[in-house]
Amino acid sequence: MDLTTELLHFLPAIITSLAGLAAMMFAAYQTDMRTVWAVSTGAVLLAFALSVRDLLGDEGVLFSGMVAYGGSAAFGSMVVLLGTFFTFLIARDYLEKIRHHYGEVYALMLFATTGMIVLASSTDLVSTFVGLETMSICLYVLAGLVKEEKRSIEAALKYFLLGAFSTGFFLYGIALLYGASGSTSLAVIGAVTQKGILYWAGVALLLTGFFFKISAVPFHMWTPDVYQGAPTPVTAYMATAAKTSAFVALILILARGLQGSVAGWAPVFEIIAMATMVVGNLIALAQHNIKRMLAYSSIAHAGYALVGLTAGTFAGYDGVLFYLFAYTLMNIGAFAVLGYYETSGNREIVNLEHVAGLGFQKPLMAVFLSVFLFSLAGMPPFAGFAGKYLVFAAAIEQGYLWLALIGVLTSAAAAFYYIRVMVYLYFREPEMDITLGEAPKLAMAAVALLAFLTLYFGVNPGSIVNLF
Amino acid sequence: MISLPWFLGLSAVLFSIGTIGVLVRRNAIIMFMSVELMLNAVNLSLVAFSAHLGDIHGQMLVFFALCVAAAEAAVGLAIIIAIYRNNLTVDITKINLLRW
Amino acid sequence: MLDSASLLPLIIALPLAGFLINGLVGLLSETYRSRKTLIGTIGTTAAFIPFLLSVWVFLGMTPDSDPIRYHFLNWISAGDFVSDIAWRADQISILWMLFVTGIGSLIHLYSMGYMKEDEGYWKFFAYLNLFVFAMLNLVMGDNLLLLFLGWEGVGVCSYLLIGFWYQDILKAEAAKKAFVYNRIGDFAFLIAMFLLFRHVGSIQFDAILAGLGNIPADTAFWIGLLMFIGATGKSAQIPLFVWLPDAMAGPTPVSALIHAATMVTSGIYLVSRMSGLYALTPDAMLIVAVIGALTALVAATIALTQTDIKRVLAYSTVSQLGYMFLALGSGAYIAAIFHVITHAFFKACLFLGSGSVIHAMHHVEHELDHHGKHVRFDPQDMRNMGGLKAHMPSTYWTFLLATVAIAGIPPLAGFFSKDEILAMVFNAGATVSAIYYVLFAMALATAFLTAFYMFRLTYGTFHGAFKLPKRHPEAAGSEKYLHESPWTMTAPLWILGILSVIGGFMGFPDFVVQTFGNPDAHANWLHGWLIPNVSEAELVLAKPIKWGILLGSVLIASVAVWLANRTYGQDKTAETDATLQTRFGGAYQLWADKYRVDEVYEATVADPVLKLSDKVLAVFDLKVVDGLVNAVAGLTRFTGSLLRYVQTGNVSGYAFYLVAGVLIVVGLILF
Amino acid sequence: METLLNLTIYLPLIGLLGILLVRSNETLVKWVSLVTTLATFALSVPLMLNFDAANGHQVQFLTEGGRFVFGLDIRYLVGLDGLSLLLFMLTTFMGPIVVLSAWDSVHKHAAGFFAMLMLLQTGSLGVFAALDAVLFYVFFELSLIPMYFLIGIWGGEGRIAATVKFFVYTLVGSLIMLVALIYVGYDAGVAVNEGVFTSDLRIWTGDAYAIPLAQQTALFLAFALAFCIKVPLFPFHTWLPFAHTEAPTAGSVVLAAIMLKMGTYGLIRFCLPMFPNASEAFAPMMATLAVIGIMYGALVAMVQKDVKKLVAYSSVSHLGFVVLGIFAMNVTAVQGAVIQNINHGLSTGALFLLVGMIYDRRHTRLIADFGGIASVMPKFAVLFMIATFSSIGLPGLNGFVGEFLILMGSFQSTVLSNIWFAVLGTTGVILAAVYMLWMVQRVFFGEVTNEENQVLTDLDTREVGLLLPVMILIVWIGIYPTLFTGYSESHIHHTLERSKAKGEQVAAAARTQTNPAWVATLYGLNDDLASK
Repeated sequence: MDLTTELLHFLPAIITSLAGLAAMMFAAYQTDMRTVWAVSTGAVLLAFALSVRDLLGDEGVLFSGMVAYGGSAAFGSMVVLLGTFFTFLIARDYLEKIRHHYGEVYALMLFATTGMIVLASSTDLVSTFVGLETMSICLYVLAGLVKEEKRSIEAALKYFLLGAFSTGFFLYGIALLYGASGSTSLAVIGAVTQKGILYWAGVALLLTGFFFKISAVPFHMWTPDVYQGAPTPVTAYMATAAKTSAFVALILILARGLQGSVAGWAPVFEIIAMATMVVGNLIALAQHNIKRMLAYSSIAHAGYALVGLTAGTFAGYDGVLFYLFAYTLMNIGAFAVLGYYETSGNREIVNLEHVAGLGFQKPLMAVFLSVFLFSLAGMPPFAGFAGKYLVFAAAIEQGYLWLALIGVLTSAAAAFYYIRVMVYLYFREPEMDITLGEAPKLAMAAVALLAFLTLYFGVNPGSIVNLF
Repeated sequence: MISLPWFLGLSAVLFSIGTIGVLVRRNAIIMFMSVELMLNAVNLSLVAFSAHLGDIHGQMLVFFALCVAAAEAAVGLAIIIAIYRNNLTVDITKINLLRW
Repeated sequence: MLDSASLLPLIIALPLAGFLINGLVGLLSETYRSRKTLIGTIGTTAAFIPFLLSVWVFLGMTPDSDPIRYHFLNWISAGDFVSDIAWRADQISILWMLFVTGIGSLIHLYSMGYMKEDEGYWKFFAYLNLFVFAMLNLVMGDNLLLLFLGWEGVGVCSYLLIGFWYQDILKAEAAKKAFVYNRIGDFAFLIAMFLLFRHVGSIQFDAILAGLGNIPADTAFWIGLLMFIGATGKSAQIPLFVWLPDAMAGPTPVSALIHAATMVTSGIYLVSRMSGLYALTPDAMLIVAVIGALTALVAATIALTQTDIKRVLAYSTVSQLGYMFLALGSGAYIAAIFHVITHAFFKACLFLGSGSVIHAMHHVEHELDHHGKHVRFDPQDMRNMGGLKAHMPSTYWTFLLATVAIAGIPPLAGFFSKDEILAMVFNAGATVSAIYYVLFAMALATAFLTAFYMFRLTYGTFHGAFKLPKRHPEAAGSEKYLHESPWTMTAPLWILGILSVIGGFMGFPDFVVQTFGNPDAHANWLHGWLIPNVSEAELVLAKPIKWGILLGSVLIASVAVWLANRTYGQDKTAETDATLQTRFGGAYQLWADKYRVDEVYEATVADPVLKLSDKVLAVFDLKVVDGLVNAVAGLTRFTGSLLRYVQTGNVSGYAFYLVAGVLIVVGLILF
Repeated sequence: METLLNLTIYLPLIGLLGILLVRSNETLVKWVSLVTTLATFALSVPLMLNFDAANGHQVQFLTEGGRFVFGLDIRYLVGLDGLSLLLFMLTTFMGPIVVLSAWDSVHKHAAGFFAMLMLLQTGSLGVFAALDAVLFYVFFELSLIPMYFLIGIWGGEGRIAATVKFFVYTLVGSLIMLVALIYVGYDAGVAVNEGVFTSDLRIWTGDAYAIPLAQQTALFLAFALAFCIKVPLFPFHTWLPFAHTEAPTAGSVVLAAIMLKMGTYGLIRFCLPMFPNASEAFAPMMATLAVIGIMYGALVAMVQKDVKKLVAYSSVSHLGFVVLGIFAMNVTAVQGAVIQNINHGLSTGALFLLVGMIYDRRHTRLIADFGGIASVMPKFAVLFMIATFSSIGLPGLNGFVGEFLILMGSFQSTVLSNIWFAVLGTTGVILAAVYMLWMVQRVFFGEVTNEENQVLTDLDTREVGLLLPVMILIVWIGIYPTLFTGYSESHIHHTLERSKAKGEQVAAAARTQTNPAWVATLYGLNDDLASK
């Protein structure tokens, strides 16, 4: 395969990175940030289209096996770009409202996206590492975007310190694997026959790096704080795009590099998944700050996705991929509505008590929020249900009945805190007189579209699942 | 000629020192330094492996690691400065608005 | 020649039509409600035409003619259980059809006068028609389930009619009581039906008779017993008799029709229907007989002490029903049915008579009100009455006839039926078991008491002076307001009075004829009519014994009457009651308190159950059953609220957990 | 016909869109929803008429869609058979009545209210028509959402606690069922579907596929739990009284008439044919719970002070009858259960409607606040009496048919093999009379004590009109139930026969290999051997 075709396959990443540079330049010379926004959004849209085309095409590897194209890799990039796109849609008005509408934001997000694409399609630990770090470093900055806001910057610090810390283990894992297999290429690692202590230690440390990024218990501690502290669009971005790319990378590594040693790592996943589902949901029950509650819920969702991985079958991986897709849709949606509430109220809206009775003040937004929450709770006919169904099905097929059982029981508990939001939205009388401003057209459109997709892919999951 | 285990041992020791440093120190900057130490410990073993295997990828990865470390340093220090501006301290035990 | 079978649906349908017309139109239209004559006429005809039709059917039948059947539709069929809506007229049911519709229409006529002033007139007639409809289904049903439909149907009508004046909560209470006690009986009835179906595989009467062979003896006993328990509910026998006296809360025509003549005899109908089954199980029959005899005696003693004219009659009804069950228990189905019929005549007459009296007393009350004297008194209390004979002759004479009839003075109706029963009981003593001799004695005692308290009632009500002024001085001279009831009321009285005189001859004892005339003549028409259709016990007594029993019963009755005349005649009711009270002391008190049965039930069943539900179950439901559910939820949330405090917000803490995690993962994978 | 069926199911959704379009105009909203529900009913009638009752055991009007997800045999399968038809019809029948019942009583966010009713309608219809387990599950859950809002937004004082408990409680049950459902899907796939996951009920309940004893136990319990919570069977009933009491009239009616039936329907649809041995082994246990439910519900109802709560507890008692009938496992009893489903829907539905009407006037449901109503509201009293007599099982009205068949059947049942279930169940007949008539007496009879009741107006045309169809059916089923039982007869017959055969075949297979001790004892394999 000659370089040009390879570059063409790699176009999404290239576009985003170039767009990132462009955005930075614009931001330096342009005063009107909306154009910057427009350019970046356009770029993302283009990249998205290309990744879709890539998804429909064949599969293979590029750059002498550094990154893969097509198949789950393309799907990963597609979901990432989708997440980025919707983040942009909701970010603009939000940032304008809080007067932090810098072009750099888009530049950073685009760079992060590039990193994610690389990460989500890397078939070599080197590119995995590079992609992961590109993503992380940008996110550190984004988390601390509102640098006057104590919480925001605190979030940045925590994220940074722990992120860097975990990077250490991650890198160590790579090193050991390299030592054990003599290469960083997943293909080679997958072919390793004598698996010594180096190999297993390497695998373990490598996984811990991922567990951190996907915020699995007990590597999850940073998540609630960072999600709560970061500006809502950034949170949405981290919770969806970042997590998706990490998961996809993990899937690539498991499928291509570690499929042979399923027996070795499956038990770990089983335990971690169990812990993640239980802890995430139980603590979420006790939250009153909606954003923090969603943070814990995102931990729980990582747990459900891990159930799919535990199965260690391709059915499981596919299930997880769909789950990530659905999760991206509904979670960005939820955060979008949340961001709208935060910025459009005549006083701050962060806790459950604040949204009491708002359901009838802006009916449409509330209805959409309900859709996302029901979907997150895994109620049919929304995408969340299909996702849960696929991962549990994969697990049960492999005989992980107990895991599935704990999964459903915890999601019953989860249903409680999701519907509690609606209890406040609709059933309670308003406690403090809060009036909501008009919803920004753009965000509104984004939310409506997300709600529709959540419903559509809930009713007809096949339309996407059958692609991979 | 020093054999591979010595290098690995050294890097493991350094890595552990770094880890412990992160765990026990309260000053954000020191913690960050410890992280750097961990990264470099890993670099050491990477180089050792690479030399042992006679394979270039390891050293290539080291360069990436160094760049990443540098970038992290830049971002990290910036964040720490911002923290100091806000809280007039970099003692991370004092920085816990976000919890529970 | 009209085909009788096609008449059956008509007989059923007409009362239903009457109910629907009066009920629906009355419910919807104010004006219709005021058209009382129209309503009454519709109601009465709806009962009277079926009577004529029944007569027609009856004329078309012979003692050994096959049952006339009409299949209306396939009612319930599920799996191997099938039950149709099909009616039959056979030698047994035709008798009930005749007097249900006959007496029914008389009472409709009576009610046109009695209920004249009531604004619920339309409702009343609707209910009466509905009752006739249900009662006809009961007796004409071709299978147990349709019988049960009628069985419950009459129960509902009695519920509605007892509680007719529902504004009075006590009357409503009495209605509910009646229904619930009936339901207890129905419970047993249902179980009996299940058992029967289990062994016979059908609930159609002929199929049952055919399949009796498949029933093991002990099961037969249980079925018989359970059915009898069902009967005790409807026919107010021990232990379920307590509802009937309270049922007197209903308008008097209702008491006459439902609670004296027809509904309460459906128990006897059921048992005689199942006579084939009871033939298999002497034990069950003995129980029936014992319960019957006991009820007869107990109720009679209570009747002796009551002062409410209708309650006396109510207890007398219970007692007479006991008599009938005693007969059934002795295998004297024919005698029982005979007594059902005669009793229907004279007891209906008595009730209507009492109704006429109450009507008059009410009138007095109104007149007094009208003249500005507001005297409140119980118009049913015989202590306020006396001397009415002068003012309401028709009522008096008919009442007297009925009293003589029930007292068992020849040649009136009651005498023949009662005598036949006594003979059969004695016969059972001779053939089945000596216990029946005891029951025979109890029966004689009851006969004595019956005659006694009935004349007490008659004397207290009609003879002597009008006592109201004595008890309520301001009511002085109120007797001038007393007057005879309108013809609509007296006509039925006379008809029934005459029937209670001549009614007995349908069962004129054979042996009497045989003694004086042709030795194998058959005077007992009823016997001839029914004998092919019930498994009647053989009467083996020698002629002298029969004569002895006959004369004995006459003697006892006459003594009782003479005694009553001596003690209660000439206005000595109150004194005699007092002397009796002193004479019998505790026993008398017990009778006056109706043996405190209600209180006992209250204390042993009703209260405990209510307490259990209220204090235990309802609490258990909220605290324990629901409590567990809440506990699970609460525990989950509590754990969550604890776990969240792991999240201290301190980075080094987080780092520590992270490292711990790393160690765990490494450990898990390596070892 | 297929299209007609689908149209019937989804028409309410179209109506929902219509409602959203005119949401600002309340009257228009009402009319749209009324027309929609009426049309739904009208569409469903031809289905009933064209249904071939003789072959009620075969699925009719079947729509067979493609796979939802590649690699899993989850299809869009809807159709009707003898079992589902009646409940399907009941749902469409209640639709307009429910809408009318809310006509004058709901003004707050009317559009939302009626929209939720429409959604509920589609959900319920889907549950009964679905022939694919996953599809069934989807509709099963979907119907929770609108009910959650109906109670939560338009409910009474304690609505929030009530609706949350209702939602989470039923969700727990159905989620556990989901796990079992997926397991069966793969198991069946491996067994009879070239290893492809399948949730086609025709395959699941077919003769080719049988589940070994050990698995049957767990799976049966998982399914039964979900359905018993929904029914609700003692001791899972505690959500019901709260939900019923707090729900708005329309909500309680749908809850009683339709949603509870999903549970009993599921028991017949899934448990009997799929887990014959387990059903048989656990029949005594289920019957015990059912009988406890019958008596317990009645006794607790006896002491309720709130009319609605009383009716709610009476539901516990009535549905106890249904479950008893199902696990008697003979045609008579199961037929009784099927018809009793309908009866309970009608009589209890009617009672809730009536309670709602008096509540609209007096804004209280406490028995103590009433008394002597009969003299003020004669029409109301008459209709209430009919509903009462129907609910206490008076022969000639519908209630009796069901109860009688159930008791008769369970008395003859060889599976229960003990007459005491039926005997104790029959006590419910007495208790029902006690608590209902006592309530009637305190509400309707006696003097009008409370002068607030003096001024009550009797039912208007709308109210009488919406009750009349129910009353007609109450009498109709009472006199000619054969028309209705005829639809389900052959289906029940086949289900029971086939499951019996399947059960024997499974047991026979089990005897050839060694089983864990508990399996042997639970399914009496050893004593069978001993007897052989």
